Amino acid sequence: MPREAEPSLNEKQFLLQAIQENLRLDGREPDQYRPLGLTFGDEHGVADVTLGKTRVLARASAEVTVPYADRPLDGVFTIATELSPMASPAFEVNRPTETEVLLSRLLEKTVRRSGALDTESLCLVAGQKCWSVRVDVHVLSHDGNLIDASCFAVVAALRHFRKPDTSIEGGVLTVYTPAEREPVPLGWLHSPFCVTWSYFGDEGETALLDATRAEEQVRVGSCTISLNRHGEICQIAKLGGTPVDALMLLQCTSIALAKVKEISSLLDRKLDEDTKQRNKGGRAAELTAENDR
Amino acid sequence: MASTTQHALLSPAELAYLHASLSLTPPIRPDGRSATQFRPLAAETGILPGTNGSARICFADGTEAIVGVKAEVERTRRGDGGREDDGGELGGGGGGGGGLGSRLEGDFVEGLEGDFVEGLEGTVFLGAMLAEALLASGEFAKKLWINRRFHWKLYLDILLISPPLSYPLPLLSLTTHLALLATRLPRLKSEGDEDPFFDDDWAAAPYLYTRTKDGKATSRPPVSLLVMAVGNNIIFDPSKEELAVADVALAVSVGEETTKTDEEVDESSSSLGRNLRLLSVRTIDPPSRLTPPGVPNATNSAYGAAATTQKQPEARAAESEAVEGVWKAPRGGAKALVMAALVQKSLVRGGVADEVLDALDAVDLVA
Amino acid sequence: MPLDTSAYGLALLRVDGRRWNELRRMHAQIRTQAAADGSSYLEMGHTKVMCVVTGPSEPGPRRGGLGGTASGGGASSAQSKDAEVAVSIVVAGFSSVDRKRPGRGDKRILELQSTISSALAASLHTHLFPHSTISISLHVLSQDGSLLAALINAATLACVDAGIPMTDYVVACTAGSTSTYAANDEAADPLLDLNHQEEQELPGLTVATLGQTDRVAVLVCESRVQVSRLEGMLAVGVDGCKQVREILDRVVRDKGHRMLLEGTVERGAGLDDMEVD
Amino acid sequence: MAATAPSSAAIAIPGQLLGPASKFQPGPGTHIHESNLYSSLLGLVHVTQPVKAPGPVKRLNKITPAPAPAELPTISVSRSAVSDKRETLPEVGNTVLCRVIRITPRQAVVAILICGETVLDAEWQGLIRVQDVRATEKDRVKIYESFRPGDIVRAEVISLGDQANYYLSTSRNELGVIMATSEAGNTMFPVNWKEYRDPETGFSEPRKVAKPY
Amino acid sequence: MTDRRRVNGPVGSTHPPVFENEPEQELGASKCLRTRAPTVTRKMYLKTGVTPSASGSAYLEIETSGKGSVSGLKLSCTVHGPRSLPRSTPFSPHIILSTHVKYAPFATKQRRGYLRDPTERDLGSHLETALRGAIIADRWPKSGVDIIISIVEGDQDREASKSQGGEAWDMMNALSGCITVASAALTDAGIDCVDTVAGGVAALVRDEGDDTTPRIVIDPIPSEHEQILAACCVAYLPDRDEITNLWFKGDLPASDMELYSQLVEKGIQASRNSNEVIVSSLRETVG
Repeated sequence: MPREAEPSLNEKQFLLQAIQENLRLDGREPDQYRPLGLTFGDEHGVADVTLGKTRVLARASAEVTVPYADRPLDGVFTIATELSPMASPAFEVNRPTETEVLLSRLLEKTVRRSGALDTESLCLVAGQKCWSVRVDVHVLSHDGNLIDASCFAVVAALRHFRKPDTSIEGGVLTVYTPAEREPVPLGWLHSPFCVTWSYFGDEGETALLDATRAEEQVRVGSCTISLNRHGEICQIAKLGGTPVDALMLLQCTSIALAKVKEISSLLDRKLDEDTKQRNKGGRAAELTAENDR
Repeated sequence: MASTTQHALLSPAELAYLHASLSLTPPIRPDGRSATQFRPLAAETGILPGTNGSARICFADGTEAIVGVKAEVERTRRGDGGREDDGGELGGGGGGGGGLGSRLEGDFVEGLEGDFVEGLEGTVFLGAMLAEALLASGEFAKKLWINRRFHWKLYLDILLISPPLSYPLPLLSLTTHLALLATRLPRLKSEGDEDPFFDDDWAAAPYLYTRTKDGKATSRPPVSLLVMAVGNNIIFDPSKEELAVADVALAVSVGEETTKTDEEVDESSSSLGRNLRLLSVRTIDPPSRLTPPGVPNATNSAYGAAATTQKQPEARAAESEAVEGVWKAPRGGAKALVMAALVQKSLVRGGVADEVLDALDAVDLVA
Repeated sequence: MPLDTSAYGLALLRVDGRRWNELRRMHAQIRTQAAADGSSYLEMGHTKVMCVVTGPSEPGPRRGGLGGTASGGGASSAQSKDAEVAVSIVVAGFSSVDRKRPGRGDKRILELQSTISSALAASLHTHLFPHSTISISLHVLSQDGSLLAALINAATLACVDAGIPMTDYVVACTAGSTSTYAANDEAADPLLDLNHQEEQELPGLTVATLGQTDRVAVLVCESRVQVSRLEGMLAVGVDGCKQVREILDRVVRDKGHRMLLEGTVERGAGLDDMEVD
Repeated sequence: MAATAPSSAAIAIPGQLLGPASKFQPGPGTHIHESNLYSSLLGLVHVTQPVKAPGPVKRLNKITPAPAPAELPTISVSRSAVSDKRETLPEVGNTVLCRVIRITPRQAVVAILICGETVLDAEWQGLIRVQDVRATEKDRVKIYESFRPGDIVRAEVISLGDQANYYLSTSRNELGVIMATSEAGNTMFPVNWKEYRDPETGFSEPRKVAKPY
Repeated sequence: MTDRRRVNGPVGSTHPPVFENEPEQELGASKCLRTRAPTVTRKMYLKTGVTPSASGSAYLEIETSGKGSVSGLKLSCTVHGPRSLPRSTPFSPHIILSTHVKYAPFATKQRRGYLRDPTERDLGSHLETALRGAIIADRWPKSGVDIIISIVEGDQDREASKSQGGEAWDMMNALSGCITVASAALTDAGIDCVDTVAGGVAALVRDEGDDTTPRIVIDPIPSEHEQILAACCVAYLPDRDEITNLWFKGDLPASDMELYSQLVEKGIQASRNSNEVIVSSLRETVG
């Protein structure tokens, strides 16, 4: 099993010493994110997120399937994460590492269990037909803080996604192609985002946001808080590690809320821009087509 | 294989010593037991109120198992060729006379050497062995019959809590036995072939194995005993070390003749001992076949014997006759007479099987 | 089945008759199994778990299958200067109301394993046992809420029994809040130690702290809740952990005392003695 | 079944009695059970008479063990008549031919190709540790001056080794590299006990050279 | 666990066709009764060396009895090895035996999946016990041998319903065949054995009709009898007169040990018959 290269003792020492003196290698403030970039693909539902050197691609898709027998009124919603060796040599195909399991659990809890997507709206014919929405998360480059980047990518992809429009007439289900009817967005209830804190020091007294890979390797613990901009916690996961003072956790949560509001408005802006761009393109294309005629 | 997953790490000299002392008459066992003595055990039943029946057994050497029984109502498949009057099915084996829903938790990864598949193979073997004995007499399946359309499906989950310090069969079998004895199914209130509904009063729930007024079971599930032969001796309930020098090891499942009425119980159990029935016999692959052989002094170069240089590519490690006191892994099988003696000895009236059943009787049955 | 929260408002009693800050009956035993290096049995209400600890010992052959072990520690154990804490959880098929076929590689179980491993690794003095493994095997016999908390407590007890040096007990319990996230009433009361029904209906979290301190080793919240509600829940949870520590400490001391009386250990010899005095 | 002195070309099947252990020595393909020799393979029975008095006909260059107290004819069962497929395992004392797979400063990893006269079906891995390369000046041996990947080496099995590898040794004159390819890719010829030379480029490369027969 | 490497059939169980009996067979004749004498086994055909690529192989076919609807047992066995063990295996002074028994998906009335089910695993471990006693394991240190048996056609009456739990008893016949065919294949592969082990089955049956005292028959076919009370499968080394694997199943009173001994004795007899087939088949290959 290939292993991730450990930082050398010197590197470690240097990094920790710097953090203790409130310095980060890239000159950021403790609670500052790296530049967060988001581009949408040509297709609806493809989101490419960059966070410093970390890059995650999420793609949403939908197909019609049979709902689960125990939930006839709900659609199917799955998030599939794949950490390929492309992102880091420590990842292997077909063998989920601990990182991957924890990542997929976190996304699951943050996006799926918090009810961000209205799964009931995916139901077409109760107990017989429903939409199955699937988001595939591909980590293209891993330089720390996969969780926040992946979560952002998933939410962005889902909000950008358009599923084909359908209608039911007399028990006959029709799925329209994009040419026939404009695809429709998913039923979206709220947008949760993850904010991950990393703790350093013997008692976890230093907390940093958006740790890079090197920082992640020397941290003593981490806590991922998922919130939406309405101030609702969707999930908190501090899965072990060095114990951290309870008051500090509360502080972290309130800072996280501010960050989430920032991220949230960033996404809204990007979505708006994208819609405008598409509309412009769409109109222009139609116009040229008319002109040709 | 179950046996290969738990080698006792003994040197050839230790094996030879152990084999010699177990071959004496009477045999001298490392823990001082007599040949027919079981390990002391602590048992309790009804430990988990959330199950239909449960039991826990702890052997003195520290091995421990918990069995929980859960029952579910299942619709009997019709058109399966006259199954309707045949009664319940145990577990969900596809088709035939009912496979067993018994699952063995072969947890304790650190005990099961080798890869996971090997461990699985062992648990399948143990599970099949336990199921076979249960289903041997058609009686058991009949107990699970509700009506022509429904039957109980019984799940037995066996948890081996401790590392497998010894071949777990006797432990698992005894624990399963107790759990089944303590199992109660809700009392049926519906009649005929309608959808069944049951009495909510747990106190009124009858036992799966019916009991007399004073709480004695009139019939009981089978128990499987582990018997092995070394030299001329027959040894019961061998420890892992003892099993490592076994010439042959058998798992013998013994059931008790169902007694008809209450009076008969007292009479037969007091005077004659139990009416036992032989339900199944399986050969356990003795781990002794995989032990490293010793080197006699005569051919050991460390003790002055000249090392033989072999030029022929095919000259295998020289075949030699057995030398007294030097361990050699047994080859071949066992004589039919030895096998028969093992079975005979386990079934003899007032013998080990009786003792074990008596001991289990003494366990306070709470459900 | 919506929980009748109106009843709570009237009598301030929960479905099982407890007050808001009451723990369920907690019963624990250590040294339950002679063969193991350390073992424990713990009941929190109807949640029953068993734990067996083997080690610190030489690491066994790596198992091929996934999900067997979760490497421990916030710091990666790759250098193996520290002992690895390997946790495996077996959920018995009969543990819940409806029998479930236990599946291996269930991500929820893997997450639990990893959490417990990493929480204990931070408290255990793993640096004393380089190149070795501490295997913690947990068996869930019965589930009625607060599963993670029970597992952590049982694992801590078993590690104490195994005589593995640790900074302090890692103790855990759950806390919740009386109304769902939608209702934005500020009057919602925090609750301590949720059972299965409450866990399903109400927002809640699991807290594990290091002994009596306010330092939180594990904080897991899996339900939607107003951020303002967090502080109250956390405070109740941390307070509950302190109570749990008292109970666990009692169990250890009682057992140690009994062993002294029975003469199993001599006074002043062995690790158990330290806990007795 | 079989008589006490089976005829030489008799067919034996596993479990067939071949004769008493007091009259024969067990050879390959036989086993002893209760003082009798039985066949353990399917094949033809061969009885080899002992070499009569291996006296001082030729000078012994090696101390050989005293022959068994009473020289008995060796009885063996050979499979050669049954099939060409002969599975053999390398054994301690065998001379094997192998190909070097990779080298490290401590050892050379080889694949054993031929054991004695038999081409092996299965692939067995061997290890020539740095201390087993030659008999003298062991501490000066450098693996990369003795072997290179791709070389064909004649070696002797000295131990069954660990779980994966047989331990091999080339610490005799007639053992060592018997075929080598230069860096330029040409087959080289040996020039002395520690060099091979490329006939085209004329460069020599260091090797632990086997003394040609 | 689902099998994702193959294209599987539709989910859900499929039911084998159950045909109505032909009118004239309605009574009596629907049960095909045993016509062989109690001590006669069915004819079998054994050939070694059928798979050239394997180190050793054998094919075994057992005659169908009487009626066409009862299919005989068809087994093929390949032996691979001795070969080197994977690197992760610890050192072993012995040959490591691994046995795989697999029913072909179409071998039985109920379609079998591609993954081995518990029955097949159980058969595999029985087979391993039987063979481990026969081979001389210390001749081949550090090596492994794989014995793979595929049951091409199971021994099943297509018309018989699932009454009397026939499948459980069929397993014994299958095991006996597996042991015999694996023994021949092992010998063909040139792996040292102390003897040629062979399998045999005997059963205590109660027949339909007036005769209600149970009798012991060898090589039983479950569908030919009203009820099988007990059966045993024996793996037997004839030249050494030893048993390497004994599997008994049934319900016998403990007081009647004589019956049990007889049953085992008959099992040995059946196994001797199979052994003769192995021996003559092996001798042919050398000639």
